[in-house]
Amino acid sequence: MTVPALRHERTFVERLYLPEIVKGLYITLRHALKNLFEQDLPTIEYPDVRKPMPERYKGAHRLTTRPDGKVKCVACMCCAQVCPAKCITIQAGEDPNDPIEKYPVEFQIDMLRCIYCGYCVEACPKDAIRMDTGIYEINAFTRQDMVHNKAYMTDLMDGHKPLAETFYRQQAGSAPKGYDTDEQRVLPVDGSRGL
Amino acid sequence: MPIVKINGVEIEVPAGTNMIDAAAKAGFDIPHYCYHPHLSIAGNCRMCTCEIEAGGRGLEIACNMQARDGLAIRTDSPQVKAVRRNVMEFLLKNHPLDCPICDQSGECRLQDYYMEHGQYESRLADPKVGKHKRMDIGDHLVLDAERCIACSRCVRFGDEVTGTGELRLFNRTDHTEIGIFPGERISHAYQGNLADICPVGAITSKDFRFEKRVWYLDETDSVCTGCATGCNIRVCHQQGQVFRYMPRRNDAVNKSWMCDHGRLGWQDIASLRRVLRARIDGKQAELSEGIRAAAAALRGVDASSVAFVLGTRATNEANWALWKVARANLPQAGVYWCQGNDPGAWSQVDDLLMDADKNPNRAGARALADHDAAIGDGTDLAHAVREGKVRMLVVLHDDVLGRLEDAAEGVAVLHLGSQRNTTADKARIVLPATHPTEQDGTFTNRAGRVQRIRRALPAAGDALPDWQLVELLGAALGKGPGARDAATAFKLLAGEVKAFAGMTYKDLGGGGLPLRQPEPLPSPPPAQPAAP
Amino acid sequence: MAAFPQPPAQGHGPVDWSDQDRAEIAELMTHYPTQRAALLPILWLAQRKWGWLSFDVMRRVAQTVDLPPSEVYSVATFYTMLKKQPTGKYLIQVCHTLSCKLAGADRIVEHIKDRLGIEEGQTTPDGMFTLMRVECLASCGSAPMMQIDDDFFEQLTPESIDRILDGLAKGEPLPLPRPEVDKWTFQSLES
Amino acid sequence: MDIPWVELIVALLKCVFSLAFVMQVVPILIWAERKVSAYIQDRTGPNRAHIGGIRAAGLVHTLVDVVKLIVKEDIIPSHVEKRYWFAAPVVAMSVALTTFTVVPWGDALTLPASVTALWGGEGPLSVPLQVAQINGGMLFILAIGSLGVYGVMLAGWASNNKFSLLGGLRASAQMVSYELAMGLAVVTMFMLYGTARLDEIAAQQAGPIWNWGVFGVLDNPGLDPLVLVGWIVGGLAFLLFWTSVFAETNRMPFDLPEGEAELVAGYHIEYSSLRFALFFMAEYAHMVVGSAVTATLFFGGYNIPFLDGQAIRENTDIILAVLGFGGVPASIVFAVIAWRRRNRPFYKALPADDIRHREPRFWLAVWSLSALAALGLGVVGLSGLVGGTALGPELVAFALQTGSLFLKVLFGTFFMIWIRWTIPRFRYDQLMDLGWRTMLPVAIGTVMLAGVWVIVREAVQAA
Repeated sequence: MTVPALRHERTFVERLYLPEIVKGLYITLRHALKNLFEQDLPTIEYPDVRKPMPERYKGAHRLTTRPDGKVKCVACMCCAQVCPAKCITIQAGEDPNDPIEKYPVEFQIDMLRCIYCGYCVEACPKDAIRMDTGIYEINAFTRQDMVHNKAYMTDLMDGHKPLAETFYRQQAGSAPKGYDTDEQRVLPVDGSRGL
Repeated sequence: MPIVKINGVEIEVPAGTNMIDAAAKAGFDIPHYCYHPHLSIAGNCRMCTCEIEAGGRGLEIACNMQARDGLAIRTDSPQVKAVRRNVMEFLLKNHPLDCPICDQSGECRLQDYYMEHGQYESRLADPKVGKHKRMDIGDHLVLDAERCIACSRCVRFGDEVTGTGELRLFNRTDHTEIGIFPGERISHAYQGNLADICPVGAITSKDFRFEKRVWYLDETDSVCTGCATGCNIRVCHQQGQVFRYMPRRNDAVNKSWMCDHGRLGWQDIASLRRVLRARIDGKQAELSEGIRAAAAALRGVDASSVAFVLGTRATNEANWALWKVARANLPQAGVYWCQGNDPGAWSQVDDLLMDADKNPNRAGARALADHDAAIGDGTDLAHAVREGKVRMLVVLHDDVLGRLEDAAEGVAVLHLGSQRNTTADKARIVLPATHPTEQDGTFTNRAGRVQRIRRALPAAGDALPDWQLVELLGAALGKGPGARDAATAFKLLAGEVKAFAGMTYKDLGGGGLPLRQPEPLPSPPPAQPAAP
Repeated sequence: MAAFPQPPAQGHGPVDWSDQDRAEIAELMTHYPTQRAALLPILWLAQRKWGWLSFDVMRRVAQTVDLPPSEVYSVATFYTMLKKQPTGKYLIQVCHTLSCKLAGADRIVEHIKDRLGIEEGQTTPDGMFTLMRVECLASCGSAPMMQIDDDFFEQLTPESIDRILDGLAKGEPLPLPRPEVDKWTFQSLES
Repeated sequence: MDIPWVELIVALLKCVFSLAFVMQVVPILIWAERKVSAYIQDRTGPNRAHIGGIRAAGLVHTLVDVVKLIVKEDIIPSHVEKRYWFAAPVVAMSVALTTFTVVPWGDALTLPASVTALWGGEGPLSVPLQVAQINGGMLFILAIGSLGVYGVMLAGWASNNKFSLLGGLRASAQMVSYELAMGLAVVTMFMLYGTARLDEIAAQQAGPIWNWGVFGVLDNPGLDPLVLVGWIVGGLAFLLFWTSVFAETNRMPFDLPEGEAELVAGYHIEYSSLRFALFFMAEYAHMVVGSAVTATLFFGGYNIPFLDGQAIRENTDIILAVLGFGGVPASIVFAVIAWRRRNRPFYKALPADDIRHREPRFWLAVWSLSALAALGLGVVGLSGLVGGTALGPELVAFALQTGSLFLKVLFGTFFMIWIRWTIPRFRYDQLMDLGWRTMLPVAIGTVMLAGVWVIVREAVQAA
């Protein structure tokens, strides 16, 4: 099916071109002056000012822990199975002293491959992996460093609160909604690998 | 033969056939836990309940129903489905929900049937009955009594197959618990089968424990090379790595069982004793150089002083190819087959599956020797060597020097094999061959059954399949047997050797075929009594 | 990996039959077509001889009937009358199934507990009594009732219990089971 | 003027001044380009780099840019035609700077005898504020300006790269095409002014605003229909000239030689580091010169409307006082604004020890000092100390007139930036179409109309 393109028949004034240019100039000047004097720009001055992330924002993955500090993960491989990017590598092991006998000896996510679909979180039967950290600055100087391992992803969890929340509160005074903000914690904000 | 009707499909089966098998033949899958084709009927899981339409009435369990004329059953009526749902609910009442850590998940009947027939809403109000978990009950087994559904398959296996009877159901009602007598251990050589037949994750294998989720595994049908029995197996592997061997049902050979020795045979594949590169005079070399050097060495000696030794661990195709190469290029050379036994570390023998002969293809090599009377046996070879007639030995997968010992001093050896042994270590030229899991071919078991092995893994190092290595050697000498692949080699072999006449890979299929002139080997040494 | 629970420390040690027992067993064997069938009476014999069925005893029984010990254990755990734990000199089993329950079995149990100062399943420190609550003992017509060792004591009242237990505590032999009320007329036999 | 070395030094000083005039505007323009485009597009623009916490609305970025361009690796591709490739940026830059030599930035500065006596001169010395007083000044601009195409062509050809070659081809065709209309527009103005000397053209536009070239250079305003004809002639000439300037400087909407979408970066694709910087600066230098020439031809050059050189010299003190006392409240307003900005959410979001917290205080100090300076200026004006001297009024006139030209240049360049972020790029055929089929006929018509009008005007004036 062909649809003829609607062509606007130009009037004489439009064909003169100059009045249209003036109109355009008026619009751009209006923006420029408004922004110059009002300084009310939608831009967020990112590293200094941070937008509060929505609660359901899928940030960096973390591994949740049980009260005794061990990871909840039991290396069932559901996440690795469901992952469309095949970025999760788990090596299972046996813990002889734990009634939950299976645990991940190593748990790696290749963040370069990850597409942040969140299927791993959905698939997890143990609520062991979450993407609720709100951390979106996932970067490193080497490919190896982009592979998050078990220790790193477990450390992202502090108590039962993602570090990201404290991070944002300190940075912008605006913790993501839904996190309680009573406890004050001081974190190094030196751009280190920690965050 | 009686004709039975299953879901309206008429099928003729031998009298007395179990209705689960009959239904399977008709294309209907009747879910079951306690029924096993090679164990007695217990009829305690009630999962295979079917509705009888004619030749009886009401609901009956299919496993305890024998085919008889006029019998008509239905496996998918609403009543049957309701029974299955209720049975599942009871079975799962005390079953723990630890599928994430259970090795069985992925091949668990409970999971499968639950998805198919389960009642998805739990009506359970009381706490589940706790039982013993994670018990070390044997060298290769872990028992989790909570996961048991009391099908008693393992109990029957202990009673009927090994006769040891360690496993029992203790206590009553919902406290019924599988276990062994405190202080005892399961120590027989067929433990792995207990893990296999357990329809749930109650008995799992220590060797496979937590290694891999089963759904990642690819499966290739093959044959165990641990002894001359030739148990049919499935090689479970992923990305070039084998994780386990599983027995494959072949009623003519191993039923559904295999011994633990064979089951752990995969551990050799990656062991340090593999030959991965060609070696010439102790120095590593390219494979092509090795083959050229081998051909040059063979041409450089008097043909009548060369002895070719067919291997009892090599495939039929390779043995045939070596015989052809010898005959075509060095007609004066002697060809021998060795009856030598190379038991290795595991010399256990019983009258169930484990044979005294640890070579998988002795019968195949012998079939060739029967075809060509000029092929001498091990005794002839020993004589020839001792008399100094042999200056050069071409050995295929065999430890000739290990048996001849000092007699072979000064004989140049050309060894084609996958594992290092005395011969390989002393050989002038070593050419790397693949492990049986890395090549196609056939083995002939002790009963003269020709069975296929299939390539499951990529070849390690420079190794080539046995037949191909021989083929290349022949080509370097001037005339190879002319096989493009293992299937062609077998076809040529079948066209030439009467014992294999007319066989093709397609005919062999999954279960293999007996040799055309069945000549059972002399029975193995008197069997030791089964392990207590 | 947790090992299978080893036999408890409490046991009989190596045990063996006496000649008299052997003769009795040999005689028992003749009653049945297979040795396996003789298992139950032999277990009964063993319990009478050694008081309860420790793993040592069960292993001995297994050797006697030439069965795997696991099978003996399996049978022993199936029957509640075969004791897998040591008990006091007198085993008091109070029925608490429907009829007895309605007739006040709970009260009976409470009374015994108070009197002996033990909980259900426990043995008095002097090793005299073990109290258990059991399912129906097939004497519904004379509820509430209890069984001490092999004897029934029916239509119990706290007073009758006190009387029985006092006697036993004093070292008197187990009294003959004697109903307190006529089974058919429901009239006190005392009067 | 009879002492040669004095003449030499004065000429040298004028050269340096003109060079500085152009070069100092370039970084400001680069900054303005970024900031204006940002505001037009509702962005913030550059604001990250800072010196000691002072970001100066992104001005520091320009400085950082300069440092970056200087220290970057100078990549010389192996496939370029080296001689011409090296020459191209130099040509582009020097052409841009040369054209400014004929633009006057003030009427003659008369050094009084007291000053000339310092080096033994006799009597007052009149210094024309123009590097080269050439008779055909405007023609010189046209001649040198068309050489600019060589820079682009050389770069495009010598880079040995299909993109740059296409860019160079486009640039040369475009410049040649638009030079026609530009020349004809200039011819129109020659007819109105009766001269090609830029200093004379500027001088003719002194006085009231309607003396500007864009209004047809008319001394006697009124409702005379002839005046309207003059406006049409001047306005058309201005439009033609200004459009051509866009084309000559390769600015939007005529920046097809660069054409990022299809040519990556056009003729300077292979250049990096300082060589690229030369092209980059040449473009802005062209803008400055184009604006300056336009201002001189059409907008009174250095003249302040209603305030010609003579008037400035006579009323120096009053002007100073007005400027000074006018500047005080303006500075105070700015100071207050600067101080209030410390409450912006941005500063609240910063950690307490961030050095950028200094910014509001810094600007408060700057504007306070500025207010003080303005106050001082006003007081000086009131005191009448400057007007009374011989040199004072001359310097004030120089400063005001140069500042006037500077402001006009800034507005011109701002307009160019403004246009760039408003109008999309032409298609090449549209560009040629506009040049040859619209601008050229209109330019010819304008010339003819101007001729008729000049004759009629003279006749009317004679009558």
